[in-house]
Amino acid sequence: MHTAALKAERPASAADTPMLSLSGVSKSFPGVRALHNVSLSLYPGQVTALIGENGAGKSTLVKILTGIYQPDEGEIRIGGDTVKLPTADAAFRHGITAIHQETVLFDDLSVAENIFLGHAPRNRFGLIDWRTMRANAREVLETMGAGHIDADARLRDLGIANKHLVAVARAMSIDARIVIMDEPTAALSAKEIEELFELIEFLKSDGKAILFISHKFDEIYRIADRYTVFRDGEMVGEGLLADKPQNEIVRMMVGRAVDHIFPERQPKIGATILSVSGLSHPTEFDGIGFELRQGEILGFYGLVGAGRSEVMQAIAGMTRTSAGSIALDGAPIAPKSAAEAIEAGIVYVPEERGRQGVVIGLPIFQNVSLPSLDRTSKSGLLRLAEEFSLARTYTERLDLRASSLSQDVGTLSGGNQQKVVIAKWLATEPKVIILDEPTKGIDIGSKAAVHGFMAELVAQRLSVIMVSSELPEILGMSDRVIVMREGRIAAVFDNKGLDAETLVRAAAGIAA
Amino acid sequence: GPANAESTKIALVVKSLGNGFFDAANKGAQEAAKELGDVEVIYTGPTAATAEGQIEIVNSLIAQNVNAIAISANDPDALVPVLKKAMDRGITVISWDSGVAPEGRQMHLNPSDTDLIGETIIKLAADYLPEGGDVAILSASSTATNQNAWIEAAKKVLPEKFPKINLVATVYGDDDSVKSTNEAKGLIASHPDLKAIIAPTTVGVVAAAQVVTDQNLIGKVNVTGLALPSEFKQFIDNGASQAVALWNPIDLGYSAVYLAHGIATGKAKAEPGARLSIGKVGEVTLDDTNSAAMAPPFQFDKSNIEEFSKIY
Amino acid sequence: MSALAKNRELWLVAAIALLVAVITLRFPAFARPQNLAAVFNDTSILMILALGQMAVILTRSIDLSMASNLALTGMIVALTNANFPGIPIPLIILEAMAIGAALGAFNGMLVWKLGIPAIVVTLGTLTIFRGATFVVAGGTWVNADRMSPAFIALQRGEFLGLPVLSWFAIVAIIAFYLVMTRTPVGRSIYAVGVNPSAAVYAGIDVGRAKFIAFCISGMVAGLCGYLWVSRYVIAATEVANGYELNIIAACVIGGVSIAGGIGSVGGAVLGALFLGIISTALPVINISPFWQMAISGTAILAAVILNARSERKQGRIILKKAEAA
Amino acid sequence: MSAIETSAAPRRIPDRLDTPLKGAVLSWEALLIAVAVAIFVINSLASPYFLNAWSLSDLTFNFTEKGLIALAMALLIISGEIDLSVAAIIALASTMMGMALQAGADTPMLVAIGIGTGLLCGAFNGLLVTGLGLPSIVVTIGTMSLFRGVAFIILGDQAFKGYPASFAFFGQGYVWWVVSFELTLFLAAALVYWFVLHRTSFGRRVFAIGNNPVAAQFSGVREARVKFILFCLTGLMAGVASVLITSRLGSTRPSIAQGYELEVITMVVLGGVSILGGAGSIVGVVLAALIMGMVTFGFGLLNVPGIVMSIFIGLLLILVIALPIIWRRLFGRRPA
Ligand SMILES: Nc1ncnc2c1ncn2[C@@H]1O[C@H](COP(=O)(O)OP(=O)(O)OP(=O)(O)O)[C@@H](O)[C@H]1O
Ligand SMILES: Nc1ncnc2c1ncn2[C@@H]1O[C@H](COP(=O)(O)OP(=O)(O)OP(=O)(O)O)[C@@H](O)[C@H]1O
Ligand SMILES: [Mg+2]
Ligand SMILES: [Mg+2]
Repeated sequence: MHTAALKAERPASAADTPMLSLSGVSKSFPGVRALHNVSLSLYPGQVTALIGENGAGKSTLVKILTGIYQPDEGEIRIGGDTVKLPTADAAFRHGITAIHQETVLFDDLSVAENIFLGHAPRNRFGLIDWRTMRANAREVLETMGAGHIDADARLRDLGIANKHLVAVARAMSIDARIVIMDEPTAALSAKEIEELFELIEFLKSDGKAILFISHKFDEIYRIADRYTVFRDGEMVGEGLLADKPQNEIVRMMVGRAVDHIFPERQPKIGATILSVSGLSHPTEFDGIGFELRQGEILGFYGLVGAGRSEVMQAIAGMTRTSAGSIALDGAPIAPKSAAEAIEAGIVYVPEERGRQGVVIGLPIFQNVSLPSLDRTSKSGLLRLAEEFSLARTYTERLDLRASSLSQDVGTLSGGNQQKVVIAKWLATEPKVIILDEPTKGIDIGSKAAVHGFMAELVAQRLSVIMVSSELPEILGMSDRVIVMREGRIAAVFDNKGLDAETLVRAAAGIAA
Repeated sequence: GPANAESTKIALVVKSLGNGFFDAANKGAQEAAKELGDVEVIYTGPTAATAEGQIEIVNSLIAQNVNAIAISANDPDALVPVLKKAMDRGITVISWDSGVAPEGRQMHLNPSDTDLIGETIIKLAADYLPEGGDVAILSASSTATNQNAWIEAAKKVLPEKFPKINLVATVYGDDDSVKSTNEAKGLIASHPDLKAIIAPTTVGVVAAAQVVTDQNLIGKVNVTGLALPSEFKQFIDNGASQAVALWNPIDLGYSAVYLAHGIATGKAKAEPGARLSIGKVGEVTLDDTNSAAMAPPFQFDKSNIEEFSKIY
Repeated sequence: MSALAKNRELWLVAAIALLVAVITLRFPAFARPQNLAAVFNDTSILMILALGQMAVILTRSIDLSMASNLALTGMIVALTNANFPGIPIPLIILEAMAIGAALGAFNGMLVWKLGIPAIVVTLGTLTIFRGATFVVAGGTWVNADRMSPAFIALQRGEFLGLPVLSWFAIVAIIAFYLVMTRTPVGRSIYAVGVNPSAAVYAGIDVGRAKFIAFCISGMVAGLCGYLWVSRYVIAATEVANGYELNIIAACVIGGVSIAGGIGSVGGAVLGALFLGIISTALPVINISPFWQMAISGTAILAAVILNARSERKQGRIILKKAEAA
Repeated sequence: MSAIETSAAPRRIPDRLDTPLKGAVLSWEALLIAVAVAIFVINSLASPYFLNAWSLSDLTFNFTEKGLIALAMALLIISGEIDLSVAAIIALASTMMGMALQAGADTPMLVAIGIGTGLLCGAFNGLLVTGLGLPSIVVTIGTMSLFRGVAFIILGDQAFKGYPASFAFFGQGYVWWVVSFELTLFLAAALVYWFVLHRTSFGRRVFAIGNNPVAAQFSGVREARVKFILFCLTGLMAGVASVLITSRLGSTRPSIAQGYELEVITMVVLGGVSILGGAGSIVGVVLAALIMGMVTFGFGLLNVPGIVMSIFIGLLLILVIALPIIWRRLFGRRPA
């Protein structure tokens, strides 16, 4: 209806017929329904923002549009024709290009080739013309304002932000009608974000249809013309952005008022349990010092790549440090491996669930007992009964949904895998638990369970460090918040009346 | 013993299958079987010339209750235990061509007299070197019993009988064409005055002759040694070699089976001094290690290679 | 480390120069151009094989069956030649490449369509192909007198002062260089090895790229089957037995990463040359041949350690200052 | 499953769904047992000499030595590494025993030196792989040449022989009737390795490392240490095999046990151990050893050349791996 209302104000043009439209699309993974009967339209010369919580299905949709995944059902139409996109190549040929959420690039290839792989310029013998390719690469980078990136450099030698710019350049190098950007700004600095926006404006004026995914509302309101909101894999609303205030969109996203998610708790904070001072690493972080008190949840906020994970991994024995000291309960410790840290009572629940967290191929109970094997076994001999009871105790507390404890952990949904991961480290009965992005990629229900469980843990006098990039989570759960920027501590806040803006400014290094 | 009412089963175990010399020996073995009647020859061997491979084969022959095993061994010592086991189970064991240590067999049939072979291989080179000069030996594998014995014998006769011949090196080509080729090239490169390469092995001699041909050294370096006429004819023809020698592998295979049959059926007894008949080939006398030698090596040159290359 | 020091090929060239220098000290004639050309010629087959193996290793696979493929194809073409001496040699060469490629395609299909790890597939075909060599020849062998003169003579002929065999290697090097650096197929082989999941995003079919790499290695092994049997004028079951590990060793010394994605035509060629020089030089300088194996083992280990050092992943460098320092 | 669900009483998750029996029937081991039985029956029908106590006893010599190494190699491959140098270790260990023999060592000393050399070689591999973080496949291609190369340097064209009579027992002796010492040792070792892999926390860690080395490390598994131990064990077993082979051959040549490494690996893979790591069982490896022994011996009884047998082994390897995959393609995954 509102579109109709606006129509009158605009000259009738191609902009009113979608360049790409998608309807009735569903996609399931074993145990997860990622998308259910969603629709989406992209218009030439307009930016459509796709909004939704983590795990709402945004990236899955992007992968369907770029030929990586095949939808279980549904229809994709480009310029009125129904199309099939069986491979990434087919998507290119239909003029669809994307900057994916994870940088999917080639570390050992040059920047130029990363940009042009698959559509490199050829000479008249059909051979790849490297000279032209390099020149074109420089040109693309230049127009994006990323001329500082050497087209001949090996990608491995670039920082994360520059890699991301290369990914953007790759998308730009394809002369596409439809440009998709899945959280393109997550790893970029303020200046680079500005340049990206200029680029988007340019693409808009060029008549391209753009899908823009971001969790940052300021960006969305700045650049987007339309919005589409996904919740739990369903499309729950769309329209022109100018009509919609932010709080309405948030309500659509979450399906209920935001502040009800986090458990009410009465923190009883005790004496210092962990103190870290002057912790440094040759290249990743420098002079990290803080104290964690008993029964406290200490939030670590920062932009992606700020070095929080590195610091936590150093505390938990995985990374060597060059200077600094750690004391647990007043006694200095210097764990040289995760095994030693676990023995001392510090556990690290890693952020990359698939790579660092679960051992796919082993059943749930064996995953849970892995760090506690010395306790469940007797002089090196396994005792299955002990393992099962340990696994049951912790997984049931987290309300794990599984058909049996002998099920391969790889067959669980993401959220349930995350519960197994948390259960596994809790089972070691630690004094300090470090949770790195504990709710990354898990559904709302599971999120609430994890948050509830964190509250329970601190109520039992455990101490928690929570690394998170999600502002609501940081604000909703932490007693204190430490903000990191570029490997250093930028600010420390008491979470009393703390607001999001202060945190974001500290993280980005913008003076208040 | 495993004597049975049916035919006598004799296994002819060779160093490796797919080797021309042994295939010719098998021809002779089949002839002997036909002649003796009621004899079944099992021609077998590993694909790669290893002792381990031969041991597995001997084990399966023991299980098949063969009456006799006649083996050309890849290793004189490693086969002893398993051959002893075969003898313990009543199987007649003889070695031929490449021998087994005395405790691992009842007798050994040398294709020819070791000293004689040693002398012949040097003589083959010396005959065409009236002025004398440098020669080198390209042998088979460093563990080959027969080659090592011949080389020993050759070195012994050098100072007295061939004072002008100067043996500059002994290298091993492992009966592998590539290795033999590399070694032959190495010899030529590192000994610029080399006049002859002596290869007492059918694989090595072909490789060396090919190298001499390829490097246009025909007339400068003479290749000689032990060669199968059928494999070597072209190098006599093209002049890379003046003459080579060999015994008759067909006769050798024939004799091995004939002797094995005699001992297995009790017609002959393997003991020092015994004279044993080998049918149409003649007879041999066992020495105090129960070894016997057949005819002196036969020489092939331009005059007769054509004729023999059609036979073996 | 400067860019120069990071360049693996330059390191290898330096190592080879050093090796040649050391050999020349003991045997002055070694460094003569004719001799070096002869070494190159002797190493031609290994170089060509190493290039084929490189294509497979780049895709994170491995081809253990190359030497057996070589033996089987060599046997078939030798039998063809023995039975039909009239068939022109260029056709024989085409036959060799086609049979080799077909055998490679068999490996490739199992890897692509069934997703069986390459090492398992080729461990199986390693014995199958060699057994088939024995079977097709009925347990016999083909030697010089059964091969036609042209069959033997081709690679020994000279062209512009170099033996034709060397020209085979040179053409193979140029062809591989063009394919690997200048064609989409070559680049997709690299891309698949560097990051298979990113390759999917770039529209590359990972399985198909592996399949193509196996076809290439098979084709090359087939070609070398002809070259081998005509060079050593013998086709037998045992031909090139165990050679697969030499081929892989040449790649490894040449800096081809067993983890895929890293390796260059120049590196593979130099790696093969390094091994070739060792095996041809040792007999020449009167080092006991019994030392050869230990020396090449040490060379492989040294190469792996050096490559790993230059390959070591750098930290992500979050600290700006540290970067400058 | 719906996303938001207020959790009341936590539900109870059963330990297992399948009864152990059902799992066993559908397992890899069951497939191997079927193959083994089939080969046994075919052998019995094809050759009148097969079903005989001594034949069956001789048969075991075809796999016991390689099988001993395969036990340790299975653990190593499950952990995601590989050792191509085992045959070379046999050669070097045998050479060391020969040297010790020349120096007048007695039988216990010889055994200690053989096993000790194996252990040291394994430790050397382990150090290069875990200490320097190098890929094991290339490291062991290098040490394969190095170890055997050292044996060649020491021995050249010579052989060591004249091992004492008491030394012969290991490779040629019988414990009881037709039961050889080698077979007894293999079965005992299989039991030990089964126990270690399937019943100890060490074995569990091996599986965890093979499935996900990073996650295992994060979970407090000392990956490098476990892998180092596995390389040592593999070297040790190669040392044990070296004692047996040297005793069985009664002599040492540097070319001993040529090509064994690929046969050992074939055995392990045929036994259902994933070459990519993370899965496998000792029962499978023992069955695979038995199958390979029966195939080679059975063909041997029919005087089929070894090279033709190897075609069969190669096909068996590919088929046994491919069949379950094709089966799954055709009939789809069984619902969990
Ligand atoms: N390959 C996969 N296998 C199984 N489940 C998957 C797979 N890919 C995505 N999912 C699941 O599908 C759901 C939607 O994921 P998707 O990545 O699309 O979310 P998103 O909206 O992009 O989230 P975010 O904002 O965190 O990027 C999640 O529950 C996720 O765990
Ligand atoms: N130079 C880089 N190249 C590739 N990936 C990088 C690079 N820098 C950072 N990353 C990736 O970005 C993510 C975050 O980096 P890191 O863990 O150091 O920062 P963080 O502050 O802990 O961020 P997060 O909020 O993700 O925990 C990781 O997944 C890391 O692998
Ligand atoms: Mg996403
Ligand atoms: Mg992080």
